[in-house]
Amino acid sequence: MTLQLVLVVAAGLFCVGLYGALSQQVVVMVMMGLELMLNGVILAVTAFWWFLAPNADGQVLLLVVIAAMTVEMTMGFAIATLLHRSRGSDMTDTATDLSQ
Amino acid sequence: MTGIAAVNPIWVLLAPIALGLVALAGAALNGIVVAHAQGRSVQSGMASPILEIARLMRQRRRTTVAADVLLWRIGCAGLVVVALLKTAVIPVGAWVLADIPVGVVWFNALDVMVWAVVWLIGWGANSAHSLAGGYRFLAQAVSYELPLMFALVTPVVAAHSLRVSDVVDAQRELWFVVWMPVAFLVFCMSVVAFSSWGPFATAAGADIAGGILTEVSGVDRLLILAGRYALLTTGAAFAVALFLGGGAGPLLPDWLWTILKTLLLLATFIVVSHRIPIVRPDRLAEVAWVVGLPIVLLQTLFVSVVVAVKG
Amino acid sequence: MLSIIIFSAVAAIALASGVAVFRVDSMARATYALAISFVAVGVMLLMFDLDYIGVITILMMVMEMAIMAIYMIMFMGMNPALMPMSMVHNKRWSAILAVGAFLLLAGCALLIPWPERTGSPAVDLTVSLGEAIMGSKMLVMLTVSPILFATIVAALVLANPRGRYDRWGDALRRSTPDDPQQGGLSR
Amino acid sequence: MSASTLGFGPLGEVALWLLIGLPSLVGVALCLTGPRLNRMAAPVSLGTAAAMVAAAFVVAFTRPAIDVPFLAGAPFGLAVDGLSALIVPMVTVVTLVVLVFAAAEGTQSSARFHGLMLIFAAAVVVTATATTLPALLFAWEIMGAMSYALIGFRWRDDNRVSAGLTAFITTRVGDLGLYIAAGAALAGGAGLGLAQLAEAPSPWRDVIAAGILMAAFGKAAQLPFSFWLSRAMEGPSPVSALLHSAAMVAMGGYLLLRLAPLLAITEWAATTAAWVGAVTALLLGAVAVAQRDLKQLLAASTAAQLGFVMLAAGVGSVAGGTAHLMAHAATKALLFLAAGAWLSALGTKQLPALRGAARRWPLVGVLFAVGVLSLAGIAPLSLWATKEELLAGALESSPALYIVGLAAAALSAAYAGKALVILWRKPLTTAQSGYDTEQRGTRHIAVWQRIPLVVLAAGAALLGVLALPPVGDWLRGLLGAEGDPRPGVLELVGSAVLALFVLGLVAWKRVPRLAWAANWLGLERATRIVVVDPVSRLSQRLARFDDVVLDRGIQIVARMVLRGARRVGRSDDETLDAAVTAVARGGARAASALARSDTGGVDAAVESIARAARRLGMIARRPQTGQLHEYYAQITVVLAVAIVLLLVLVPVVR
Repeated sequence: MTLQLVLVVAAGLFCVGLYGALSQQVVVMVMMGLELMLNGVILAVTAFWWFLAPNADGQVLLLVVIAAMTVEMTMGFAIATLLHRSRGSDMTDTATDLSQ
Repeated sequence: MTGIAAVNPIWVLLAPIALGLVALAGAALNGIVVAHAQGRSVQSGMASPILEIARLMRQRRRTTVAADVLLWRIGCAGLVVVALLKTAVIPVGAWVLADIPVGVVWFNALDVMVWAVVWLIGWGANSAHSLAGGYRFLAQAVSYELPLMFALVTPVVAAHSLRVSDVVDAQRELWFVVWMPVAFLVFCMSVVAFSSWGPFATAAGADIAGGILTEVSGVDRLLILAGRYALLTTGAAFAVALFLGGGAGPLLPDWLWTILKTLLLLATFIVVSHRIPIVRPDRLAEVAWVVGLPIVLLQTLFVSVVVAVKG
Repeated sequence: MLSIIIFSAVAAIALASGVAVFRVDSMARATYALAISFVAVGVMLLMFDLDYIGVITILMMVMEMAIMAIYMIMFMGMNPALMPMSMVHNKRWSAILAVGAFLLLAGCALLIPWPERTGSPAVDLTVSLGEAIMGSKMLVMLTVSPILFATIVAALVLANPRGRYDRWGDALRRSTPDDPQQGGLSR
Repeated sequence: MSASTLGFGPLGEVALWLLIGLPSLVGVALCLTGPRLNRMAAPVSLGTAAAMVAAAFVVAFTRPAIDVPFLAGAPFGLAVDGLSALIVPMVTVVTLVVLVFAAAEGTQSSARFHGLMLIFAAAVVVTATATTLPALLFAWEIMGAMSYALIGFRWRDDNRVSAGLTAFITTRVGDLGLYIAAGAALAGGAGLGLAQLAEAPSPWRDVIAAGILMAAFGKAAQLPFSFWLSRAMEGPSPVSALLHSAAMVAMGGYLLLRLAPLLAITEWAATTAAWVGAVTALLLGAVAVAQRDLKQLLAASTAAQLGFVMLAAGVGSVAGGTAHLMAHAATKALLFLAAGAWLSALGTKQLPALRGAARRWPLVGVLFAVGVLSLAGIAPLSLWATKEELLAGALESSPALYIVGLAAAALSAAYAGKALVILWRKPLTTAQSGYDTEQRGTRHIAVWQRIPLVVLAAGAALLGVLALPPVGDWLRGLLGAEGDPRPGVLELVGSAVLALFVLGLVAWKRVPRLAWAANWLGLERATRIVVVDPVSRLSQRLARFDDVVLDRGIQIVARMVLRGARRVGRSDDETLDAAVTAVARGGARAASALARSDTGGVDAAVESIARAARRLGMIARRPQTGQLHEYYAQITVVLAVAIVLLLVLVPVVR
């Protein structure tokens, strides 16, 4: 097991997630793409921690990534629920408020 | 020094048999209780699980239109697999299959697997009643999971370790049930809840035509029913390790004590659960979050303070 | 050598189920494919001796995916009948960008001369994590916890259609709240 | 300190923790439980306040000191020394008395009210005992926030909330000074202890002093921050009595008294403090004379009286300043509570409408008179003596300061006399018509509303002993200020006579109407014009700039290019074509060929340029689609470019 191998796997996970986040129309599917990207990030952080500087503090970063995922997930579901309630739609294409 | 050692991996083969026997004993007791209530003879009740196994083994699978067969099968087999994986970290007397350093978290992670598995059973059949059962289970799960987590954390805090054998060792002088009764009760209720049993069996409730069990038949049904008993059994065994001093006891060898205590707790679950009315998940949610969670947090706080003061 | 084989197998599972998330036709399958991908990454973390974080990742993510499945079905209203679905836009550009990003990242991973390893992992990584959280990195957790709390509150505010004025009346004087569904404490 | 060696240590420390912890815990609990505990709130909070008084006296005698690690190099230090041993009991007693009054008066949502008051009281105690800047900042912020919440207590009225906001933002601007001071103290390297601030090296020390002055002026409503106190009067009367006379505003003065050594060592700061205090005393005295609203009059007088405290801190007369602060706290709390009692009974605080109110409730009237006479500086009452003591310090450092101070004292006699005379004059028969203009009056003042007034009136009458020989010497010893100048007999008698004279003048003749001062010198308007409006206008401009220039600019450019292209095309048609026709006379084939080349070449080229420019404009606008996935894609591309640039540039730069 080498750093390069793990990083390539992490990059693969990240980019599969990126494809999903870019191509999916449904909010929840976009969130799944984002989750997959963060999955890759977790793996990459672990790899850097293990192969470059395996001290105690590095693990905290992993916890922070997991916490970030939780926050992303919670807010995503809340906003999706709000969108669904107010527009009756869960497509990102219909939510273009940001273009104003 | 820890008195508990991991055993030869060969014993992995024995673990399912032991789990099955204890679970069968639980099922037999349940049969007896039901038979007693219906005025039938004790023998017929005791034999009922065996007969049921035989019946279900021979039964043909019922199929539904456009079922998601892959996920359905995974769900049906999942409960038993989860229970078996749980036995890996449960010490029986001085032996444990895999004494991993984060045994308690392992147990917790497998609890969460049950969420997925039960929902998949409900989903796979493509039937409204069974899907409602799956949803009910998840609604119940978000209620019991957090109190359960803190109930698990409490003995861990007192033992300074996530390793189950360390938790057992830490109870040499005083069983944890004595000074963390709230955590013990919450844990027991959660065990009953994640086994979808007794008052928490709304996922398979009769009011929705059997819920997750509506469409399953034959071996699938057998696996689910067996899985529920197995989960109940592993839960009882884990409670013995976490709160009831593991194999500690006079005269008898400690593996026997573990099994005796497990059987006793299992019997309590089965008998008491028959005497409590069913709790609707939507009602449980408020009780669990507003009363259960603060109480168990106070319990954890109390234990933490005691541990901190003792040093 | 064995570890490389095991790792590669788990990595293959993680990647394959990751791809499956966007290839399968059923929401439930997509969600649980993602769960499998997470479990595989959790197993990889276990291979790096990260017992606690690995198991916690599996725990959290299975839980999240179980909840996510609910939202999937709630919003998309699909039956399990394996409806063929294609809810994508911009497929070609997404693929190009993703492949481009992969090439860039993988190129960086392979071509950058990474420095030598400094230090060695603690004997008990769980204990060292606990000590880091309660010691030098306490501020991190002190920051994370209010953020998580704020997230809970914000999510409830966003998602809850009924505020306290709906429940307790305009003057907040009602003795029992006007809920469509009574809670267990009948408050 | 010295007392802790006597064996009082643990008791004192426990009492200090109790003094801070109990009210904050009870306060937070009351705030959190909400309307359900309204009925329980008053007894609970009174019990807590009584316990605070007991604990305050214990700490005043035992003098504990606490040091808790807080930030690296800056512990959270609390200690009770001579100054805080006086201030802390004073604050707790006033708190108790005010809470008794408030409980008797009865407020809506009393759980929230008492909770906020208790949290505030805890914050004041921390402020008064803080020995390090972090502790001070912490409590200072809580005081500000509680002041906001209490002024806007009746949050259904927009004007009250906006008054709270005005107070909060104005004092916050001043609070920035404290942060500046903390930053400078860190930079100076002398440490964040309050006692160490004076040891900071020179340029930093000046920054610290400036920041401290700013914070103190803001909290104590000195010029130019005074106007927030006027708006703050929209809060409930007990709030005015506690926050805006005895506690929060007083903390501004307290801060300077505590840091008097720092001011003395940077001479300009002492001079500034003295002069700002003196000028505030003078101008806000005039403002008070001009007010027609009793609470506004009292508010202006508060700012003016704190001006005296600032003056004392500036000239180093710490004993005089402290005595004045305490006597003023009792006096002003009394006056605000009396005003509040009339407000709740008669529903008005307008002076004309209150004419004769003192006769209707003689006890309250007499107590009010005691307070007002003390404010006026009438001879045996408290403020007379304390003012004279601090003015003696002013006389020593600069006669000009003394004269301004004396003038301000005369003005205070004038506004005090004005209030006194109106309230005791015979009521008009049409008095009823002025009532109930602000709220529905109850026509009743409860017994428990009167008793606090008695306590405070005793304080207002007797606290003058703090500035007179036997007790005054003890006070000076307590504060380590034995060397402060004492007022001569001539000055004491002179000022008493001056006060009596002004009072008599006011009673005999009508007070002149100072129209220029009635609106608080227009400070709020000035702030709005000078600070608030420009800032908000600037931000609106920036927002519009973004909309108009960045967004539409591209479109406009595209349109202009298009128009220009059309015009060029047209002129080209007219001139070149004409020329071509002329040439065509020479040779029709050449002409037609040229014409063809023209439309196919030059014209087309120009039009294609225009089209391209238009397309570019559209492209430039396209990224802003509101489509989430497209934003993601843009982010991805930008990040990828950034990574590539980093990878390429870093080696090149190296």
